[in-house]
Amino acid sequence: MARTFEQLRLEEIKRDFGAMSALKGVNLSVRRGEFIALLGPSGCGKSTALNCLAGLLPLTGGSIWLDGQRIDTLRPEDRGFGMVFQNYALFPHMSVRQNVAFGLTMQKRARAEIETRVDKALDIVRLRDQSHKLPGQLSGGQQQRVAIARAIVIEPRLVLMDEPLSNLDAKLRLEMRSEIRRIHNLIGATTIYVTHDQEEALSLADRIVVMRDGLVRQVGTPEELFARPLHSDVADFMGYRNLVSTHAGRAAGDEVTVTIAGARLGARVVEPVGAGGMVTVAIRPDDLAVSPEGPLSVTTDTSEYRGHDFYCSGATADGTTLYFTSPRRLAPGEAVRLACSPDRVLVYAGGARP
Amino acid sequence: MARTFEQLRLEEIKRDFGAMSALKGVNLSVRRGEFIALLGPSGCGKSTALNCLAGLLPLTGGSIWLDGQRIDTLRPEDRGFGMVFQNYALFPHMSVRQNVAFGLTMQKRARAEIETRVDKALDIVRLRDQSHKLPGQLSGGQQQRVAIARAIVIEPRLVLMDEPLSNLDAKLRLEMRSEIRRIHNLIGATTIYVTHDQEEALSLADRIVVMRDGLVRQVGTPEELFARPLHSDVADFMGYRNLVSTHAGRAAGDEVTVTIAGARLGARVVEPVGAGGMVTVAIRPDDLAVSPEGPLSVTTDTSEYRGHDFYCSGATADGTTLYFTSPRRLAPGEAVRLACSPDRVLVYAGGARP
Amino acid sequence: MFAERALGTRTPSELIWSVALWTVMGLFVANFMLMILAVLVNSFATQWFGTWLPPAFTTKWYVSAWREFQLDQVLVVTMMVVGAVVVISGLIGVPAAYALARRNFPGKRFVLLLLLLPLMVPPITYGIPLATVLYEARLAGNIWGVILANLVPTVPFVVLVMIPFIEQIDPRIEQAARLFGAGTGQLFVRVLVPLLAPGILAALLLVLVRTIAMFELTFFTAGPSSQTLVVALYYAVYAPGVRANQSIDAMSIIYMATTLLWLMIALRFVNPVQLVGRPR
Amino acid sequence: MFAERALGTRTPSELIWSVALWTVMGLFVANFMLMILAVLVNSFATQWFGTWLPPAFTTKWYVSAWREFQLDQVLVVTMMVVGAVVVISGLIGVPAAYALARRNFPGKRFVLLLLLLPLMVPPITYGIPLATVLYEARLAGNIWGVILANLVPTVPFVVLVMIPFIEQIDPRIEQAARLFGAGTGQLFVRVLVPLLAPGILAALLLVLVRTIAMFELTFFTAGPSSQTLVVALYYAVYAPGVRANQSIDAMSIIYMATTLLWLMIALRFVNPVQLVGRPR
Repeated sequence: MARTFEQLRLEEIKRDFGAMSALKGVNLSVRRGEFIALLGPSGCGKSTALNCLAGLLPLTGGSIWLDGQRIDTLRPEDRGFGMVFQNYALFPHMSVRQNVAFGLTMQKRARAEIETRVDKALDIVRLRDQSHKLPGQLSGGQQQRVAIARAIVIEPRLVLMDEPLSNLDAKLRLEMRSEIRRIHNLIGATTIYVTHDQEEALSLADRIVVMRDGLVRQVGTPEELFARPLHSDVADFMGYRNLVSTHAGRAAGDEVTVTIAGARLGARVVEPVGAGGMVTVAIRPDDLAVSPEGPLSVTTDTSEYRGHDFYCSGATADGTTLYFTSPRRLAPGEAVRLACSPDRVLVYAGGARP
Repeated sequence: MARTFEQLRLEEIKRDFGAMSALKGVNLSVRRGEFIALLGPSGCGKSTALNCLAGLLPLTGGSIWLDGQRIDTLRPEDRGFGMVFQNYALFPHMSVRQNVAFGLTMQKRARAEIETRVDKALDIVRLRDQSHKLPGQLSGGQQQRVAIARAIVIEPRLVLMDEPLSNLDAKLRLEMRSEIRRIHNLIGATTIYVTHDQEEALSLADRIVVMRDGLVRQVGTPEELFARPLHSDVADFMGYRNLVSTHAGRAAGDEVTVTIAGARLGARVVEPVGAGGMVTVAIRPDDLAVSPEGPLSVTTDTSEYRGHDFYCSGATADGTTLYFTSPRRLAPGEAVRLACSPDRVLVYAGGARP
Repeated sequence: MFAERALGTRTPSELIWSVALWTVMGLFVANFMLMILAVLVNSFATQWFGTWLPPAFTTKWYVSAWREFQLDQVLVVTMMVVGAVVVISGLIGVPAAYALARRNFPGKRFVLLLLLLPLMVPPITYGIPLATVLYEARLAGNIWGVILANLVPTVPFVVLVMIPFIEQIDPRIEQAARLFGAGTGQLFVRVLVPLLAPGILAALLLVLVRTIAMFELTFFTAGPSSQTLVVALYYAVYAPGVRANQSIDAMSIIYMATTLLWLMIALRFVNPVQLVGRPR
Repeated sequence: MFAERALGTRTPSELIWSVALWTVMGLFVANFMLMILAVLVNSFATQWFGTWLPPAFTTKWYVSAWREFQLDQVLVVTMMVVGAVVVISGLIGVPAAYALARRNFPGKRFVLLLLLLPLMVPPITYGIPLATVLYEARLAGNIWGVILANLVPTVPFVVLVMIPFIEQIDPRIEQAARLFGAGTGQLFVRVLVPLLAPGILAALLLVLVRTIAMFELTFFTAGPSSQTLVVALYYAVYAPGVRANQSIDAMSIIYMATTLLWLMIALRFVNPVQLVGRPR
């Protein structure tokens, strides 16, 4: 059985590549059994953090602890972690069964134990009947499942996943997403999952760690991140496509009034704002809807059918482009009014767009 | 100026590759100025149809007409169509300006006319300031815009687009989608757009042509296809993820009652069904919602956060997996009841899933 | 003969050009094959002057060539030289290629250029000074001298052939092996060597063919008892004394058959186009 | 000297192995360079016996080699032969490569194998029968014979080098050119030739180096007035009469410099690793 743990702690971990800092001091603590997503745009340091955890990259500062044991000085083969790579990284000359058995073979387990555990892992990923094929004979989704089986068969203390779904097509990605969460629930492992796709992170994770420029920007549950990103760059990344620089009025508690193209909107302060200072206002297109009485007036530009509604863009009188939704198709040039609940209008300090 | 036309007609066009038929007799008529999407899974013949239109593949049967002129016998260079390729297919050794000017240079236009028209095309795709770069120095989205400029600068009678967005990442794909529709509206060209992405087709097209196995399955507006696919395979492709085989009761007009896992649901007949015959019932996950009084009872399997709601899967008593939406997170194993408006439950003849 | 063309039907000028091209290529190939066939027929002919086929066939030229040039000893020497060259260049070349493929260091491109030199510079250029050095070190004139001289082009050859094979192995596969518990030894035995096997085989078979054919270096460094087949063939052609040309043709055939046999084996493992070049 | 390793720190046994490997490689390269340096120094030396450096330097060996071997005529012949071979193999090889790369037909792999034969089979094997055929056709013993014989390996070489360059051009680019109005002629002039230019240049430069260095075929087919540099070098070494070895070294240096100059130019256009091989 794998040794278990209560808490994984990253303490001020740093990683430089020459003059470039990929990680600038990251702190994080993970409880046993959690599913953590590291989310951020490419180059934010999320993959570097994962490679440091795996031991594939040495740290240049800080330390990593499993309860009382310091692990960042261990060689990768001594950490006992499982990893699922973006491009699967299966051994192309070994059968599915040999691939899955690799970790146990290296541990010099008895043949009978290896057989039993490999069978169980193949059952979990539903690939028992493909076990004698070579990886090259499998589809992308099946290869990904072999990679998962290879990672979980050693009953690792930690499962690391590096954008495991990014090489799959849209339909398969949805299916494998459910599959990964199902396996996580089934084996009760602790999982660290790297992705740049906010939908994936929202749907899979217990907690999301948003990273940017080698630093952690926000840690929270999917619901917290979706409804209340703490910074405007996190908001941008979480799908708040309307980001408008403007001046704020006087705040009363967390309520404030902002002016966009002459229209006054009630809003919620997320980052402290001085009265009259420059702010960034963030609104999701899905929250900004056509409403005859709405305060904002725009001229429609495009209108795209999405099934139940239309995703539209339009320009305000001062030229700001806004994205919004409409229940009916709008003609280009059509003037409409928009409204948004004050709870869904978030205000951040600083006027520059991220 | 390009010669214009009123109607493009494909009459029973066929294309065989050896023993394999890629197009089995396709009929279609397109009016000037329309934006037509050819939609279907890979291998359905949509790209073959586009290549036949362009003249890159000779027909093995049927004919193509522009009003009274038969064009399938013309060489590609004589058809005067513009085409945007999936991988851009820019000339890597020519600057952006030379790429865009290529078609006009081949037509031996005067230098001054070429300059003016190339400038105008570059303005339309917003790349005037990049005109002296080589394609290799541009991002994917910019290359795609050069390809579009190269196609529209010759003022083609028809613009053909072969999955132009499939090589771009998700965010850029959304932006270029709006861009393509904007350019279509601006220049008033007739556009035939091939894609396998139903969202793309829904949002861009005036009419969608759904193809399968070398045949046209349905032609209609995005709204028609979304709400009322005519066959169960089209429904599957349009996102009706719940496809259940069952027996139908007696139909009254287009109303019918179907039984799923013992629960009776009102439904609408789309394909004629005999009483008691096998049918396929199609429901979108977005239309199947948690409702305490609902007729269907399922045990929750997975529950994925999507932002405003949760995308869930669960199993009925007889083991059928259903996908549905819930406003709150459901715990694995939690029993819930589901309901769906009879208008959104579509019934097709035949019990086999497509 | 042609598969379907994508771009419509061909114009007459294209057709003429195409026919001309295939005719020239066909003549070229046919001429080359006929030439070899003539040698083959001649080597089995009793006599052959001005007729379409020789009046009678015999294997006596093979027997006489075998005796006259002591081909049994020559073949043994050839095998020993070639075997030693193949093994040694594999043992030095493969690890060196791994080091060069997986590490980046300043001057890597320069090292690659240096390795290319003995391959591209004709052996006759450096063969004479190399032989001089080896004679002074008392290493030439025997089989070791021949082996050492032949290693000069073959080791760089193995290195350069192996580098793309090694670069083709995804480093993530090595990382995965590490992560799942393999140390350096296990990594090599279980992952790298099996994955590189086709490349190693191809490189060594090509070294074998090249060494059989290497005339200049062997010629300069071989003594009377360390001649290989190709040197013996040369002496057969140019040594004083009158010989039937059938005897020489017989030796040519023995030599060509030896080379072709191994070449055919090598081609089972490597695509011909890939042996010659590829664009950047 | 090494860039950072991804997989943690190295163990002592890995360190030893690595040091040993680099030492062997270093010695190998150093030896090769020193050898060439010795020839270079000797060719400029008045005399050189047993000292670190010769007592005095002179260029007289170059002058005497030039006179004795009529190098002015030899160099002119070399240039004519090499120039003709380069141009002709380009004109035949590039279109043939285009046809082979863009069309699929039964037996394509067999044609590729046939083309590989003259490249892999050592020229000494087919040089003698080829010379015989050319003499009978009254084509040998003059410059045309030398050119024809040299085309036997160079045309297939150009074809095989060009195929991957052509395959690398996306057929969609050709289709786009068609669609936007280019006929076959315009397609070649405006699109294909500019895109293939680096490949054509690389292939022809390598043909040039190979032809300068091609000893066997030229040797068998050249008459007294059609000797190239490499054959003259051979005669300098083996022709009867006693000569100062400095004179031979001087010729070696002239020859090596000629080859290296072109080789260096070729390497500006092709990656050394890609010239040797690539995996399937």
